[in-house]
Amino acid sequence: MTDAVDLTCEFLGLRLPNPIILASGVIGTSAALMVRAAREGAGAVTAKSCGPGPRAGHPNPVAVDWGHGVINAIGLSNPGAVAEVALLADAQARLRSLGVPLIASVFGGTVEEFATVARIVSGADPDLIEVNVSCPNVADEFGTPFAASCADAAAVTEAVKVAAVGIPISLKLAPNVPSIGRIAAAVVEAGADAITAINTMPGMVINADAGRPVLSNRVGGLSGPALKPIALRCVAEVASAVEVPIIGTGGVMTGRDAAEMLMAGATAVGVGTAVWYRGVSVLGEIADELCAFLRGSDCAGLGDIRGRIFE
Amino acid sequence: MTDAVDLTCEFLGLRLPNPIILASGVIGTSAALMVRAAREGAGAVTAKSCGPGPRAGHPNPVAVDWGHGVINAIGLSNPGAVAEVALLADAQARLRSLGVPLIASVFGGTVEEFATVARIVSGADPDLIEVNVSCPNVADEFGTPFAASCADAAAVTEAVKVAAVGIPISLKLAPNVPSIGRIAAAVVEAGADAITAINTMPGMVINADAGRPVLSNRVGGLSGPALKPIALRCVAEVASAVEVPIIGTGGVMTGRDAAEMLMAGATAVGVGTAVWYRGVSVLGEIADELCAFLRGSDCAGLGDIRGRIFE
Amino acid sequence: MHRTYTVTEIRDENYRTKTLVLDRALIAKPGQFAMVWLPGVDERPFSIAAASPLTLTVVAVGPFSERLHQLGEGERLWVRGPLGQPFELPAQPSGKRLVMVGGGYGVAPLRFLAREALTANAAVEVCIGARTAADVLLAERLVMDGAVVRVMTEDGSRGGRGLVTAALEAAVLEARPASVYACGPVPMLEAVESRCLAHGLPYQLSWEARMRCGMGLCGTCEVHGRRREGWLACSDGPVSVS
Amino acid sequence: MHRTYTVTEIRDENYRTKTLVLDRALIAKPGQFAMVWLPGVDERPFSIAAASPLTLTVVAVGPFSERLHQLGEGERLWVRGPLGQPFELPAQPSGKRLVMVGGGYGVAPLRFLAREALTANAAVEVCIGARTAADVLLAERLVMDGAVVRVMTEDGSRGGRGLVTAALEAAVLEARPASVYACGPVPMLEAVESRCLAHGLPYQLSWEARMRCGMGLCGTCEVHGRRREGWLACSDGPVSVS
Ligand SMILES: Cc1cc2nc3c(=O)[nH]c(=O)nc-3n(C[C@H](O)[C@H](O)[C@H](O)COP(=O)(O)OP(=O)(O)OC[C@H]3O[C@@H](n4cnc5c(N)ncnc54)[C@H](O)[C@@H]3O)c2cc1C
Ligand SMILES: Cc1cc2nc3c(=O)[nH]c(=O)nc-3n(C[C@H](O)[C@H](O)[C@H](O)COP(=O)(O)OP(=O)(O)OC[C@H]3O[C@@H](n4cnc5c(N)ncnc54)[C@H](O)[C@@H]3O)c2cc1C
Ligand SMILES: Cc1cc2nc3c(=O)[nH]c(=O)nc-3n(C[C@H](O)[C@H](O)[C@H](O)COP(=O)(O)O)c2cc1C
Ligand SMILES: Cc1cc2nc3c(=O)[nH]c(=O)nc-3n(C[C@H](O)[C@H](O)[C@H](O)COP(=O)(O)O)c2cc1C
Ligand code: FES
Ligand code: FES
Repeated sequence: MTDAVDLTCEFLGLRLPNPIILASGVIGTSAALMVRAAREGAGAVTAKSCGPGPRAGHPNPVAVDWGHGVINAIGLSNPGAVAEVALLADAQARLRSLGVPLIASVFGGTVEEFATVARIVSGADPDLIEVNVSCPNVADEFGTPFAASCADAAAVTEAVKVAAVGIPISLKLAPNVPSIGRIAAAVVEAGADAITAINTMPGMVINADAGRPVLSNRVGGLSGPALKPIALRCVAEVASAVEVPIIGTGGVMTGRDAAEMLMAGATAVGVGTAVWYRGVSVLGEIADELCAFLRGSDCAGLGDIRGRIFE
Repeated sequence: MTDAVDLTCEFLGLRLPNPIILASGVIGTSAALMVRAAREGAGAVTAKSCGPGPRAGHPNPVAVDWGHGVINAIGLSNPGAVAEVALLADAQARLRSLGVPLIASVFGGTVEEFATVARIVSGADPDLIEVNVSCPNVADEFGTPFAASCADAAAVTEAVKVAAVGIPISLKLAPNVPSIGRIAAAVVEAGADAITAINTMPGMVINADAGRPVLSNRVGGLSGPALKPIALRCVAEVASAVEVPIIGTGGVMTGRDAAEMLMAGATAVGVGTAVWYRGVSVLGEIADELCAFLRGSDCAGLGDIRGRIFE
Repeated sequence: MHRTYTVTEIRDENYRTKTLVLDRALIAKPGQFAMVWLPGVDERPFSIAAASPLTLTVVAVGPFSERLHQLGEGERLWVRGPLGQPFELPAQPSGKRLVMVGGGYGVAPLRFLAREALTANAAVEVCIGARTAADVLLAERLVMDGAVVRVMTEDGSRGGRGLVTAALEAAVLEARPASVYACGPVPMLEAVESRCLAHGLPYQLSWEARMRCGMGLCGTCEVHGRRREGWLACSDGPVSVS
Repeated sequence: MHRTYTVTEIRDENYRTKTLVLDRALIAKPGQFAMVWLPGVDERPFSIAAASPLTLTVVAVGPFSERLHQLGEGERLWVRGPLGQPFELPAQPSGKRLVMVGGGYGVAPLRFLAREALTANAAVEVCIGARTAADVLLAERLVMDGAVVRVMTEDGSRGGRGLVTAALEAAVLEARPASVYACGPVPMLEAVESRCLAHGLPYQLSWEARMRCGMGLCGTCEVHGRRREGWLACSDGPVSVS
């Protein structure tokens, strides 16, 4: 048995107290909530994705638990980049004193919009900018997500990389592609410093008695337990394709799940839907459980299990 | 309340006693098992996919229940088309007397192989040939599945359509594409008579204690409950894109699930993994439950709910 | 996941409030809520007014609540829940004096709580606030349940004249309660909170907020305020325990 | 899903058979089996020889079973199960005479069944077949459990000389059993079946087959035969009840 387990996580020169990162879109809507996530034990927090202008999102129902996970079509509700940057600056000031990095998240309908939003949110000096090229909930409006094509995803990457002036960027990829490894290779070639894998998987939940889809948007993104094996496979594929660090995200509910994500090649682990199943305190609890798992496996730190499935 | 509910299902001129079809790869490995599936209540049965030559498949483990569904990488074990055609002919002779149509399933590593296999199995006079362009379990060997690209899927369709000389064909599509509707449109344009949606979703299950993927093939296909919302979304997308009948497949465990699949636009409903959860008798049980659901909803037949979400 | 319920009974509570009794139970505690979905219309949070059978008390204030009022017996609605944190009774309620303060539909969940408290032999006093006599909700039913009821109306048309906090003040001065429970509009809750703080009384408040996911994910229902920083009404609440 | 087990005790049963006692239970019935996974090696079906703690009796016949024999105390293996349909004891086993016929590792699940039957006050007689004296499995343990044991070896080096069906025949002639149970190689099962049919006895047979999914999906374990058409050993069996 190892006595001390070190959970600190080096990520692109950042030092996270632990590898558990609050995923984008889950309670990352205000400075107070992001500070709370950090206090409850997150190693870093990601803000809700923001776009060029304010969006109200879709009408209710916007999310349900369908038995093996959650489906949501919030519809990228956000106050727009200009309001967001103030919120992020407030959050960043308070998170710095807690030693917890802040990740901004941006989306757009065109390459130029992505760049504009990234330039604006850079003003809050986030530690990383996540580029949401994969949100399935606005497909009607924006067409196929940028994450579906190597060329589109690379174009967004190049534009955001320039706009972010020195702030590292992570491209958030979608699972509904034939080869996520190929997309990852394209965006890394185009300058991505990291990859976040994965966003939700597009799905539809139908209520047979009502005879219609449950979400007002009809389709939505699947997250939670059902997503985990898809996410692990995607992370392993990305890890085989590129050398950059990966934020492995999808279906992580426990410290054991987080360990699996690290074994598949992730450097840090995103946690979203677990907040529904176990409350906001799940962020610190998963970190504690991961620590216990490492101790029980005679490991001193994350490096001892990271990428283990490739050994 | 309606007294009599009629479950008979017209499919490309075939008359299925009910819309529940045994999905490919599940107990469709022998004439005796396919006859049993029909006796236990399937409205049609699909044989295990066969390719040009015999394949042993992958070493164990080849399948596990991971809590929210099953993952498998059987590896397309099959005796090869020449042996398969004898098995199919035997099955067809016995199924005809039961009034249950037989669906053959074919795969290949090249367009020519698909055509060759289809030509050979046509000898058994199956009622439909399903073209498995989407099996994720042999990707290492055959590269990205044909179902990933409109052009590849269309090329296979054209070749098989010629080889199948008069037997209708259904293209079985994969969920891990940005737009399954586009693929469906391409194969229908190329001559597909029907679409089967969907095959399994590629995933990876890791055992944290063992520090490695559970399947010997590392990655496999996800099926069962976790797949249902993905399948419903895919079926709805295909139904919006093309006019041909759809065999909606993925995560159907109950008659209610089957009703949802029909509401999403399916003409018939494939059932595979439910055989693990509820036994082979599940085929007839789902049909009975669907009947009860229709009766409880004051419907006289499948037409009353088919495509209801589009109303 | 939504379950399908059928309306079995409709009771008029006042000129703009109806109680819908549904066909089966939802295992839930007082203070919890459910998201009610009318397919093709919308989905909104409603307090559980009784759990067995599930009962909702709906004030018609806008499009959704009016659609609920249009439902007839035998018609269906869809329910997801129970959601949120419930009120908590004292560990040994028997003989304890509990004061409840309700405004608007807030009386509905308090009645569910009052009935549980009365069953456990607590002494329950309910202060009901309303604009005018016609708006007073569930007062007779609560009396029949065995609660002491004090009514306040802004125009004095029924009970005392003024805000419901005046009734709370009177109840507290009469005898120190073991705990105060309140549900109603935010200004009422803030007033109740400041009275309880002044008297050093333990209190539980059920907060209102616009809700979307109802699952503690989307952040829509955040309650902003000095005392509740980064607090979500749907998952940390609706009931806050102080 | 596989659960991780640790070997806590290893017993030598004969020159090529070991019993592995694991660190915790698997809720299972006699006749059920588990898929045992050694990561990076393979995964194979093994009968549950005892459920609490989980115990496996392994005959070294090839690469996988030899790897299991190489495991030391404290080492781990992975188990998925229980799988398959169990043996069934008579509704009122007390006082009933049950005859069991085992060949090879087949004695292991029969011992689990015998112990349950003996606990329920049945009279248990176990016929054990083997090639030679050294191959006889679990005979002493079954005697200690309270069963009557008849041994047959092909070379006569222990017990009677000949096939185990001769012992079954003798046991049946002595007194008509309430039921016959058998586990072993397919030719043995077929011989037992024809004896039971001849005597008009109810019987339950546990069948062997190559297994892959173990879940009734892949079709690999189909048992072909006149009496069992389209029958899967992993999910319809391994036990067939006639
Ligand atoms: C935890 C909780 C419990 C509730 N319980 C009840 C109850 O038991 N009975 C009852 O009649 N009402 C209850 N409500 C209020 C109810 O959810 C709706 O506000 C009401 O039905 C208004 O919808 P509408 O379309 O009819 O009116 P609208 O025109 O939408 O709104 C009328 C008023 O309701 C407010 N409102 C609108 N949407 C919401 C929302 N999603 N959540 C909260 N307030 C909103 C608006 O600010 C406005 O003041 C509860 C709300 C919450 C948060
Ligand atoms: C329901 C069931 C219960 C079993 N219980 C036990 C048990 O309690 N103890 C025990 O020692 N063995 C048991 N077996 C047999 C065991 O699964 C393996 O056959 C054995 O371990 C051989 O593997 P190997 O690599 O050591 O030898 P191999 O070289 O692979 O094979 C040796 C022999 O085993 C047979 N065999 C190979 N693979 C399988 C397979 N997947 N399933 C069945 N037979 C196979 C071969 O036909 C050959 O005759 C059981 C089998 C089944 C089907
Ligand atoms: C309610 C909800 C809202 C989300 N919003 C966003 C978003 O705005 N931007 C984004 O990149 N991902 C968003 N996601 C996706 C998550 O960040 C995450 O990638 C996904 O949910 C899988 O992880 P999980 O299973 O841990 O939730 C959202 C997820 C949920 C459940
Ligand atoms: C064990 C197993 C083997 C399968 N083999 C095949 C196959 O050979 N060909 C094929 O087209 N689909 C195959 N499939 C996919 C199923 O036909 C079906 O599309 C998928 O499992 C989703 O349906 P389900 O959730 O009802 O199982 C297989 C599925 C399983 C579980
Ligand atoms: S309504 Fe979404 S967090 Fe409360
Ligand atoms: S081993 Fe797969 S069906 Fe029995």
